[in-house]
Amino acid sequence: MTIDELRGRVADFLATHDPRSTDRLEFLRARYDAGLAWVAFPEGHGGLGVPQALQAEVDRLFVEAGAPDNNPSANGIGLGMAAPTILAFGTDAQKARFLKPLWTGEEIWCQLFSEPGAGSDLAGVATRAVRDGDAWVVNGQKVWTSGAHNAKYAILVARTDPDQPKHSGLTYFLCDMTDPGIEVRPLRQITGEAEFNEVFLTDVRIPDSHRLGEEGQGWKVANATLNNERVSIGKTALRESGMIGVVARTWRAQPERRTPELHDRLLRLWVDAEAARITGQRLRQKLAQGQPGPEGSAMKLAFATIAQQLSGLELELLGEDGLRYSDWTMVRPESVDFTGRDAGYRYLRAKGNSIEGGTSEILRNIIAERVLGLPAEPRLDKDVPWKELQK
Amino acid sequence: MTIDELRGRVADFLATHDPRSTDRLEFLRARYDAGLAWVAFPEGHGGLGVPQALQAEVDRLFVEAGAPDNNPSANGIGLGMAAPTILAFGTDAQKARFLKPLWTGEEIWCQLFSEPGAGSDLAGVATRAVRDGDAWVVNGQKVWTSGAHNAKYAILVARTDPDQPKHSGLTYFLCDMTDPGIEVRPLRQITGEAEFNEVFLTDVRIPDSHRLGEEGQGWKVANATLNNERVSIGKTALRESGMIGVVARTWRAQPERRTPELHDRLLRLWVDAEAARITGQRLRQKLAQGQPGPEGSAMKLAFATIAQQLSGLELELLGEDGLRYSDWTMVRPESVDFTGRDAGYRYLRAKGNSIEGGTSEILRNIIAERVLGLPAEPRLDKDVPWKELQK
Amino acid sequence: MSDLNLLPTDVEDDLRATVRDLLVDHCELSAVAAVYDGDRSLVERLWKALSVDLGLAGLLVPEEHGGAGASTREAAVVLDELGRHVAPVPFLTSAVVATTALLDSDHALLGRLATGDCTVAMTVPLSIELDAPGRELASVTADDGGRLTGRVTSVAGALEADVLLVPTVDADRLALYAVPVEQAGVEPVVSLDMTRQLADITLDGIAAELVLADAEAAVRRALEVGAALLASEQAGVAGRCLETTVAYLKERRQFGRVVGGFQALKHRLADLYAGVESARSVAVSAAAALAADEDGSVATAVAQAYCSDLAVHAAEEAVQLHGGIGMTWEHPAHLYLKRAKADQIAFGTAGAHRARLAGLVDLPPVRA
Amino acid sequence: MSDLNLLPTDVEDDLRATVRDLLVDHCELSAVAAVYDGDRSLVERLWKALSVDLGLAGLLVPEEHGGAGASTREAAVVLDELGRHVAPVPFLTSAVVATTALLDSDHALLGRLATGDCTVAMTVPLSIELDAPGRELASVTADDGGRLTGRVTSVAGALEADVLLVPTVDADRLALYAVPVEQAGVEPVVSLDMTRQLADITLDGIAAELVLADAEAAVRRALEVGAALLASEQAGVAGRCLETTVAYLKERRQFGRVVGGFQALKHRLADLYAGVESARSVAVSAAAALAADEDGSVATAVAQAYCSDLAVHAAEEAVQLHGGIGMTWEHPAHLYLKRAKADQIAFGTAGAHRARLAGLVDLPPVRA
Repeated sequence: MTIDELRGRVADFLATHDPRSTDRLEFLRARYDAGLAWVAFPEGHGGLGVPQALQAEVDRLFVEAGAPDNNPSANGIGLGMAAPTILAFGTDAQKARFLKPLWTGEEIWCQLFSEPGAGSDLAGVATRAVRDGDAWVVNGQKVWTSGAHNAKYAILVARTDPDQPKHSGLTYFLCDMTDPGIEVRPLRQITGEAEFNEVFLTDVRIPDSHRLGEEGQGWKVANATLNNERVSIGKTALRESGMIGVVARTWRAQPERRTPELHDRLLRLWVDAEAARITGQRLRQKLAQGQPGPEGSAMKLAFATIAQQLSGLELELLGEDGLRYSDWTMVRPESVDFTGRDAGYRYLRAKGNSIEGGTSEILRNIIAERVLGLPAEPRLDKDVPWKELQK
Repeated sequence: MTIDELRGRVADFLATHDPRSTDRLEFLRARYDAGLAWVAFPEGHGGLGVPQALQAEVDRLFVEAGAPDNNPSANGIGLGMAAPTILAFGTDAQKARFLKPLWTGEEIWCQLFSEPGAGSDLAGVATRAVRDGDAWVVNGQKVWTSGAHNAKYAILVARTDPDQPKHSGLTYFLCDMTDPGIEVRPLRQITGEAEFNEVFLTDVRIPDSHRLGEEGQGWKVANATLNNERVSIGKTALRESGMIGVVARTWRAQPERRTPELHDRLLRLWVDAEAARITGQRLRQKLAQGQPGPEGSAMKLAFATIAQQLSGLELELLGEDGLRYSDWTMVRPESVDFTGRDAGYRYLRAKGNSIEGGTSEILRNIIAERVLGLPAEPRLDKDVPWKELQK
Repeated sequence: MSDLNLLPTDVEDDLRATVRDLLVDHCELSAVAAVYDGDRSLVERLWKALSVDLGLAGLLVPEEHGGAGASTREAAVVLDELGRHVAPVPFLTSAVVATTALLDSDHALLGRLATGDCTVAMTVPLSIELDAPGRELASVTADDGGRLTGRVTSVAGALEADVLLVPTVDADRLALYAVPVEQAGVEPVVSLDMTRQLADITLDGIAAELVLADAEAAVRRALEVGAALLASEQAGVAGRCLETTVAYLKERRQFGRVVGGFQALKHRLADLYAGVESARSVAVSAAAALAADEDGSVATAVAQAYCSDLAVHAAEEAVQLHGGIGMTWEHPAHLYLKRAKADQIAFGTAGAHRARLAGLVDLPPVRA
Repeated sequence: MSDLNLLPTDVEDDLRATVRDLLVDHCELSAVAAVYDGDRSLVERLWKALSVDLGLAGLLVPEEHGGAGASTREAAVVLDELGRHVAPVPFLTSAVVATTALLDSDHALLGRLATGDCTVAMTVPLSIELDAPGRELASVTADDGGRLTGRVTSVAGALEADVLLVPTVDADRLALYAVPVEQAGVEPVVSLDMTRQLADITLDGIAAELVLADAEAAVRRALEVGAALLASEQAGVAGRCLETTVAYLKERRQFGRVVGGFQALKHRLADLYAGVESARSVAVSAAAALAADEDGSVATAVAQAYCSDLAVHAAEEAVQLHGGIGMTWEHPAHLYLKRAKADQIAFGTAGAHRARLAGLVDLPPVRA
């Protein structure tokens, strides 16, 4: 399909679904059915099987027409991680059941992967799923679950066979978050807020039809999910977007707090941020020509380092004002803005940038091993039954 | 012995050996025989078995009297490494034969430890020593030998049993550097100079009486030697001694080259150098109360980092002058001054500070494992016969 | 410069053990965290135990005023331990800064400070730089009748104080007045570091007692001593961060191995160890230099320039190397991070101390 | 700002392959090292192969003057490869800086440059900063008869040049004269980087030809293009240092393991990889920005500020991670270290470029 044909499809759709007079949800469902939701997905599942590169133009045309969007920021895990994994590993029935309400935002998703004992080492999950007839009974504790209190469904990794080595005994499920065995507790962070949750699963029942991929294939499926997380390198960024923009504005606004050493540190970070921006641009141009690789890890690494250094510098620049904080009250924010609230919040929140979505240490391993081809770490846990490993 | 008694001994000695009229060598030999050479050594071997802390006072009295010294800088390896090892592991005959001419400087020593394939991993030495009657026949190649062309003797580690695991098959020897099988070739460094040598050993014969310690005990003996190297944390340093002094003087002399960023970098390094100086002082006060530990590794680490950063900064500060070098001609310097020659030389020479005498990487391992008690690196080479290891 | 003794004396070792025992028993980190949610019950209880029961309030007060007549060396030991426990007590502000400011005054307050009967705070912003001009040191004015008017923001120790020691400016002389805290407007500030919570002070024509008419030297000396000893607190914060991180990484397993065995982390911890040892050394050196009255300004500048950033680095490494758990409220790492970051700004940033050092050691900046 | 294409075109890929093939064959690192001992036989041979045989001398010369009419993008590709091989040729000085300075002049020299018939060096110190005042750009004076008198130190490319392009200052106008090199005093300098050996130039009342009467813009443009493209050389140096270090550490065994498997080194190499990728990106971006005439000054400042230090860091890491062998003369690591360090100073240090950037992007320094 050429881009002009695609434009024609959008025009046809808009001609029959006037955004101004059509109900929002009805409009979104119809857009999905027309294959104009995520155009790279196959026909019948919200797409037309055309190259991903064409998505931007379709989105642009809908925005131009004043169409409602599916509020993607409210369902980041669903759209960015659950959907591509369901598409890749799901049965036809699963795709038919889950993808449409996911895309329209009717069903919000969250992720039940990390556990207190399985952070960087995701394959170490201890949450157990035991088969019981046509269903699985799940018990365990998950952590770092954002949006769990709003989610209808979760992608879940659980251990189904403790006699297997750790990577082989895992299975991937689609878990109903309204199950009575699910308890969601807010997990307060160093900012004072509870952006994430702990999730306790007690005899949660999941029908076997909600298993994604084969039994024991959970590690492979989970990796597909995580790759989607890590290669996400964002959209074209403008110069001085993100943390550098915030701190540069503080600099411009506070001439009396400037010192020569802060000036040079700020300039260094400005250069680093600009270099990261340009490097991201170059990587995106490369990706447009081929497959995403592990190179994106370097971008995330740089992003975290720069954000942390900048937000630390900002407090020094502010001096006395940097000693003050907005509010320690424990709240559950609906959305997270790394550069929002006040400078103290930015400083504390940025500490998470090098932990969430792959710690900087794990990213360095990935670069060293997958990009540079250096030897993997010596491991002693790969061939031993999981139950025999020292925890 | 009290310090006053010791002072009396010195006075008595000086009364009978007038430094102005006594031949230099005769004076030094007599001082050795009087136990006033290295006073902590036992009687009969140049000392009186008194605490090391008293050495400084004895040296001061001799300097005050205008006595000749044993030119210690010309025999650093002998005095700092060979002598304590011979004292600890030598037979009476070895101590009697070697310590006196070593201390007087009549016999200069060098060190034949490192090899091209055994740098940080000293236990990997491949130089072979094969027993032949009452002697050993040695073949192999050593490297990073300073002073080999001036040395009469060397401390040498060689492999005597390749069927043993790598640490168990080594033996330690005292090697005559005038043996016809020894070839010394200058090893040119990035400065242009050849401060070190490569030493090729071809059928070098060493009498078994020059073996130090038991056969197969070479690793233990060598470690005693290396600990003497690594805990050496120098004498009380004055503020702005070493590289920081040089660069601070350059700063004061070149007002027109100053920039705000260089200023702050210089101040950071001034603080680091001062912190290292004070830390060294504190460590020396601690050592005066007890045994040297691995903590000195942190001092060497800091010294290297600071010298490298300072010398790099100096070239930037000099700008155009930093683009010029004194002389690339290959020479064999008699002594080395890290802060000598020109700024370009200082920059290049300082690169060696984090390699020689234990790389900074090895020092970090030592701190992590021996000071902080973190687990050692996984090793696969400890229990396998040396000859079966992949080289 | 002679070689100052940088090792603890027996007296200092005993003092450390005593303070540590008390803190281990009475300064649980969960209670410290509670101050962020407004429960400051620990503060008064702990400060009473330290100041009165142990008598630390009078550590620096001369014996003739009933104090212990100790030196900055002993106070540094206390601050090191307080830092290790992020203890939310006004030792630095009252027993060090305010006490030092009063030393030349012979004022009765010294006796009350010594017994722990009275806690004092000098009203300067915590972020004040040592070479701040007089008008920044003193933003309050006194009229002829000794009535004070003005506002000082971000004052540490004021919430715990009974008496405020107020620097005032008048023509170009700096004076020091004492005001009972009840008479001042004291407005608590939501602070980055709630374990040293700040307050904004408003003085609205309040009658005050003149303590020192020509106080600039005393005030500057108090700030310098405060800055020098803050370095020991920072060294304590850093040391504790290193210890708890090493301990955690010896337990935590991932990928079938103890995480502390991964070499990249080992090397970072080795570097951090080296930094912490240096921090301790320069902190002790500053305290010793002030005690011996030898080159104290350089030692203070070095200690602050080094320890301010090192403590932040140590706390940041602690958060990072604890992984996700270090980002949670329930783990105490954040208490150290916030203290370290606020301490970095207290009495001026490391950059400010370096700039001051430049003048002290003849490393002049770019010629104008 | 539109999104510049940061990926190589097919033409650029072909150019890179051609240059690389030639360098692999004709620029052995042992021959490069020989220039330090005075054997410069490689220089002329290699430059002839590149400039005449491959026609690179005329890469930036417009087609109407017989050149290739290529842009800074293609020149950046060449410099990246030259950096990878620390090639001791005057491409940057003649084919980039001198050529760019002449672009507006329509002078016959352009034609001679295009054929490789003539190599030109502009007489400024290699360390010249882009915003240096006119009197530093031009220390030579011209009399009314066009006779030049003065001295310029530390000039790169002069030893290889046939013609010197001399900026002169006269009242407050900057002019550009051409002088055959034989008529100038050219004194070789023992240089930190002998692969770009400097010379001191003395002009002693030499008759010269006026090339551009009002040359300040041309000279500044030439320096900016030189600085921007130097970033590609630096990225090449850094990239090669990373590659050879990774390759060495995959082979080298110590403690029974491949050294490149030790995690502390893996993490350093990962960080270095990220740095090298960024260096490449900003270097390409600067070349592309100049080619498109879009915001070239900011892109140049960013590229120099980033690549100058990164290349030094990469070369220093290469020396360190090669262990002892990297400290030896026989290993080529030192050639890269010396080039990287000299490049850091060339056209101003990273700090100078940051200071320049501050003015370009509205991040003003401390108010006077």
